Amino acid sequence: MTTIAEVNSGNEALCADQCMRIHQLMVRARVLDERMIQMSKSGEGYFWIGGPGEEAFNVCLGLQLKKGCGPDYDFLHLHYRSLATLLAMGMPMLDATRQAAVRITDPHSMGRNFLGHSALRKWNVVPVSSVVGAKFAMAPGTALVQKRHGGDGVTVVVGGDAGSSQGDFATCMIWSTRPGQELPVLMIVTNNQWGISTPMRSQHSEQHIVDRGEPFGIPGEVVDGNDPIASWHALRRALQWCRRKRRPFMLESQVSRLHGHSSSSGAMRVENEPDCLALWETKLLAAGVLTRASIDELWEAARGEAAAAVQQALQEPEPTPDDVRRHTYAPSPVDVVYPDDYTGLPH
Amino acid sequence: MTTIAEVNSGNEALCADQCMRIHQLMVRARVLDERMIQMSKSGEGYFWIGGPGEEAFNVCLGLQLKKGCGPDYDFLHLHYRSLATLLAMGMPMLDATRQAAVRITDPHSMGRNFLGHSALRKWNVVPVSSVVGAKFAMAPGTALVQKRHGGDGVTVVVGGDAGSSQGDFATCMIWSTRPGQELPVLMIVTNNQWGISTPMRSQHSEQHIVDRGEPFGIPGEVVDGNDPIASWHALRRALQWCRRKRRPFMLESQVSRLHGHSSSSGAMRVENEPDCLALWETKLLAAGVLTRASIDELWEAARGEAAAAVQQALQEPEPTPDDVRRHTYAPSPVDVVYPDDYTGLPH
Amino acid sequence: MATLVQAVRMALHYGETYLGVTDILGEDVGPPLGGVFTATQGLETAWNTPLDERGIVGAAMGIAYAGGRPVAEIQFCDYGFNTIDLLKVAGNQRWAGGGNYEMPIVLMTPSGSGIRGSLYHSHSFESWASRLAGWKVVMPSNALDAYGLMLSAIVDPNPVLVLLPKALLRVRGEKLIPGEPADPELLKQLIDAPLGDRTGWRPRWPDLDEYLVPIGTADQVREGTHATLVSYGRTLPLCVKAADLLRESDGLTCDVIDLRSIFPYDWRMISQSVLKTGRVLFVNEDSEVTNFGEHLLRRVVEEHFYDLLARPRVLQGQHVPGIGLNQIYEQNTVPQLPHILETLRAVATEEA
Amino acid sequence: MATLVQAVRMALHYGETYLGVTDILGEDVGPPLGGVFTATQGLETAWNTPLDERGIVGAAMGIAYAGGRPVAEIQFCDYGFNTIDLLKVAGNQRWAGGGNYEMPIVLMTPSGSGIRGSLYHSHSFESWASRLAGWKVVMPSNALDAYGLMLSAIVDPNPVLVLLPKALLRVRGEKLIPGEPADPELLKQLIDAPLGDRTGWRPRWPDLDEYLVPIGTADQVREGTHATLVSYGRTLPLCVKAADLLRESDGLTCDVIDLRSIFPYDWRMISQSVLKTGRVLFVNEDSEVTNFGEHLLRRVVEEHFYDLLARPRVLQGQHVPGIGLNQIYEQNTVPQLPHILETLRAVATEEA
Ligand SMILES: Cc1ncc(C[n+]2csc(CCOP(=O)(O)OP(=O)(O)O)c2C)c(N)n1
Ligand SMILES: Cc1ncc(C[n+]2csc(CCOP(=O)(O)OP(=O)(O)O)c2C)c(N)n1
Ligand SMILES: [Mg+2]
Ligand SMILES: [Mg+2]
Repeated sequence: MTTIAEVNSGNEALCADQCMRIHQLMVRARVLDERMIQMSKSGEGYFWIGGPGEEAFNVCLGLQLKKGCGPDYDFLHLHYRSLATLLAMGMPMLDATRQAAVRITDPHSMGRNFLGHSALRKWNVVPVSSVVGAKFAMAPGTALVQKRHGGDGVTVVVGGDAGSSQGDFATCMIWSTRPGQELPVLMIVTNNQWGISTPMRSQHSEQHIVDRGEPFGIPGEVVDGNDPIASWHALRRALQWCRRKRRPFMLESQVSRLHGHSSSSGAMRVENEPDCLALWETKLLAAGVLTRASIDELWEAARGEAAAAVQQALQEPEPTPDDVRRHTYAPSPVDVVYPDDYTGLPH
Repeated sequence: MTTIAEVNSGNEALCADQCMRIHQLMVRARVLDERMIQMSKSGEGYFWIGGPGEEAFNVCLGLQLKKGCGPDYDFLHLHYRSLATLLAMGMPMLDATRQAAVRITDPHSMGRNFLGHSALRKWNVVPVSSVVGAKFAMAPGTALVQKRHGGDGVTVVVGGDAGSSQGDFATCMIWSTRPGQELPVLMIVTNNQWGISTPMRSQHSEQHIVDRGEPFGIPGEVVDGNDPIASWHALRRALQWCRRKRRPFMLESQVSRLHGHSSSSGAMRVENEPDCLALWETKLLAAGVLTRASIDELWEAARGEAAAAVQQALQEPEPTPDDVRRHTYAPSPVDVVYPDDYTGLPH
Repeated sequence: MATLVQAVRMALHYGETYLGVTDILGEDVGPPLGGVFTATQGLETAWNTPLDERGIVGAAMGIAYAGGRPVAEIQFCDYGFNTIDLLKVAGNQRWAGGGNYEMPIVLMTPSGSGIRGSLYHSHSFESWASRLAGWKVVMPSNALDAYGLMLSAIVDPNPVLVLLPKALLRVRGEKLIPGEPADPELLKQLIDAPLGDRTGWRPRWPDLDEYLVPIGTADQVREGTHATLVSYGRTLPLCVKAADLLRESDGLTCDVIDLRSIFPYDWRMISQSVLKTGRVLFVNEDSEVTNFGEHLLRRVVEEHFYDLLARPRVLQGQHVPGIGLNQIYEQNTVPQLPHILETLRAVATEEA
Repeated sequence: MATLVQAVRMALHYGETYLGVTDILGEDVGPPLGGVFTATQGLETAWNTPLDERGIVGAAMGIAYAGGRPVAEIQFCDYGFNTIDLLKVAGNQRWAGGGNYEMPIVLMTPSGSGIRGSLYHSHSFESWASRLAGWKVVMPSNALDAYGLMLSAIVDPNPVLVLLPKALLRVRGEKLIPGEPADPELLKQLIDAPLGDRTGWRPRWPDLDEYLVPIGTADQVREGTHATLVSYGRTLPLCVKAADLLRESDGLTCDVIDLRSIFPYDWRMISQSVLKTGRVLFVNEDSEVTNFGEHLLRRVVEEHFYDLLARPRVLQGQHVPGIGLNQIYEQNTVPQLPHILETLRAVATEEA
């Protein structure tokens, strides 16, 4: 099958190997999210939020990042729907199911935070906070260090459409374009047209959110996030701009929200939005890159992998009462009360 | 002299009577601000902040407002440099000097707040807060009531260039352009190129601040705020747009800051910025609308008026310890502890 | 019997029908959702805002300045911390402006733990809020009080913060709201939006009556002599349970006071009870450094130090950065029934 | 002898020279002004930001994530109230992220009354700040402590808030900062920017030494037996004066403790002193409902209730929406020397 060299979308193309790699990651992300939705309903987990419908775009992002620790690498201020990005970067499913199962082994939060609230120092994934907007205020800071440090590391900040209403979105644009101090920030908006139950169009008159970059000289692009080929190239251009020009870029990805907002709203599958994965499979089938059988096999394998990741996580220990205070403070040589960590009120 | 019908500036003109009226108000504002600067240095007052350099624009604003109480009239979220606007609306000098002298008779704040922090319910002047930005979050609220109420009352919100960095500035744009719910807000930026000691150009890459309205479909105009004729007409167009279309408009007025930021930075006269009043007098002299003698007379009269306003204020009573808590609460029929006002901790 | 959240909804209906409420605004409060907890379903004046808490508070203030009477919602109090400057302005504008303007806004927001909410759906807000001079702050622990406090909040011409205990929103009241049908199923049919498509749905409101819980009045929900127990919100029913258990097990009886109004608070009721019992325990789930319960303790020490028979106590949440999702975290971060019972017993039995 | 604000400036110079400070950022902190109180004049890494406190705090956090060590300034603490959500994130990110990241930021901001600052240049911030789990909070009352606390704040890998008492910024210290010239005129010539044009000016820094005031250590500035007096910031020198006056007038002596570190606080020193004197007064100027002094009182009641000889007290600012500009307001809103003296005398002399 891999004799087919390229797959096309409009004027753009992607080599078949890459297409298959993207497809496999999309399947794994979708299967994992669906399995974690189950967890939230069965009591194996308490809560689900994730990215079904964003896999095409998010996988392409994950595959093009410069992964590592420190200012030589990309800094990531992710969204709570960025699961596919992390899988594409190489995160094992287990590190998601551990968080879904609120285990002490959860590398993102020790079973403390909601699913999708990632934190991985080894890959510059700064802790995702539930506070919509906050990351847009922080992103210029990581980018500033990167700019000063040299190299081609950039800062990527990903948020939703509704979240662009927060003043911090403007803060990010202003701070990234201070004259002579422009910063390599890639501002990504995954526009699924919804903020929980509120349609984007009921609250926002901007034709495209990226239009807001124009007055600041921030170039922008709107991309069909359901199309992996378009997404791949839009991300390639955007990242290249930031890496080379050391200036901001804004990318708006039109995506679907296939299971509603979160488990709080039921996480039922919606029927009226395009499914990037189904579309991609249709395309790859038509292009002869994949067969029905090879697709089924992939899904099967992903399901097995997800099941194992859930099973493994559920066997791992939960926190104990002693864990409540852990990591409140980093050890400090200049603190006589908390030289190590927090141990309750001063005594 | 009033046989001269009009004065021109570029393609625009203003009738001589209006020009004289504007001039007189500018002189009164300038003289009063200068006198209040003296107060801050002599100990007659504690603090000065004001609008020398903004008189041309601010007077034109004050003269075109729909003055009154309630949603039929314009709501004003003013800047702390809006003295000339208030004088143009008819505020007596005494109501400024009372605040400068921190008397209990100060109608804006009972001697509590800094100069320029106005509050006049009779004219819909909502209390100016020192918190730069906050007014931009509030302005859509007054405008929403006006829109619903009908009529042609609009909301005018005035802030500085540096203050546009606050997220609330974006909030105002977003909330004023919700699809189908557009609001009659006139956003005015008095751009003096400074935030205390920080040049606008060191922090902002937007060519014009009003460009930020474009993505939201908010029309904008930049006007030479040192030119009363240009200011008059720009304000006329802007207010008319808001009154008739019931939609937002943004106006950026390029003004001078002739005495630095405030008494905290010395309030010394700067020499390198255009003085709208001097320019205007030159123009009106050249046009034959005023004579040197008539100008001198006006200044003399204004100085006398200001001196009297200071003297009167200084004779008025100061607050007493009993005033500390007054007006913490409005009387409430449903509060058993504070049916009237705050009387200390519950007892 | 209505749930607490139904009571809030009915109060808002009463408010927009009879008390001049002009706007109920917030994220997802309008159709189709009617609030993430259903508090605003079917209301005439409810509308959705952008995802912008500063805009919500600011707009409410502006609406009030122009003569409207808004009820604004912060979806979770956890997301109100970027608006504290605006809340301060709302609280100080009348004072700062020498009495020029009133500020009749109601801000309502779910507060506290108990719904497995992890860090950002478990915060308490009352200790922060109690510092906002110029504001009044109330927190009901049952449906009827929610109705009565909400109406008072609406009527009061000052900014009033209504904290809704998340954990109790779906708890049914024991007392009827004046006008509500006694059958909860019927009530549900009348005023709860159906699942699925709601485009054609309209609520059928019962014919409700005015019922005001005056601001500043607490409710004494148990009477006793061995100790005074003061709480509000989620921990209030736990305190009642603890007091009942202590009576059963040890024969010790307590005054249990539901504060309801956090500022101003019903000092007279607290004071009289402490004078009677000489022993007092304040319980809340907010974190323990600079906690509103510590303020109440200070008042007791200030006015009743020499009346106390035993060390007065405050039981609070831990001073940690958040409440973790795994229930081990939550159970060991904020007071639960066993902690309350144990501390109450200690207060009631400590040798003087 | 350096003023407090000069000490801060020297600490920042030491920090950027020897302790890895990468950025000193805030409104007007860079050239030409170097801060509205001159705290950042002549520093290598100081730069001006947009007028956006959320951006300032957010950028500092980002810089720290990427390995920098920023010192951020909020020009007046009064303007920090729209950043409390970010401060919370800064304080909870390590805990929430299971220890993935440190957050070595210093946030400095002038706090408190005493410069005729009206509503928005007179706020106190420590009661709010003490509620921010994950943060450390310090407040010097003299130049040497300002230097030593600032260095510790820089070295500490956690977020540290340095509150600078506005009223004391221009007060000269009584002890030399290690390395500073003894002659204040000389120091001024070396490190204060000239009035007028500063384009050619460069500071000539004295050769300073490291001096750390460990976080969590208070300073006992007076010793006595009749009462314990605990304060910090603007009211600390007033407390010293009150204690001295009381000794002169009544022959009563007090322990006066300069807390310096608000969280964590030096509980051992407070506790030992209270054990010795049995009488305690906490003084601060923050407003009186849910005040950090009430927390300290609660700790005393919790651990020393039966050791107390007299009712413990907290003297605080009034619960009003602001401090008015006319000095009648200010004098009657926050504690002044006569109030402190009177209350101290009452504590020290109350019959047990
Ligand atoms: C500051 C803040 N306010 C409210 C919320 C509650 N909330 C969580 S997600 C969400 C909607 C976000 O919509 P959008 O930004 O479009 O992202 P999406 O979920 O659609 O990906 C809201 C209101 C929050 N997390 N943070
Ligand atoms: C939120 C906030 N931060 C800081 C300040 C302190 N401050 C007062 S005025 C000012 C500069 C304002 O500049 P600009 O908005 O351009 O108005 P201008 O004074 O130039 O008219 C600053 C930083 C403030 N008042 N509010
Ligand atoms: Mg969305
Ligand atoms: Mg300016």
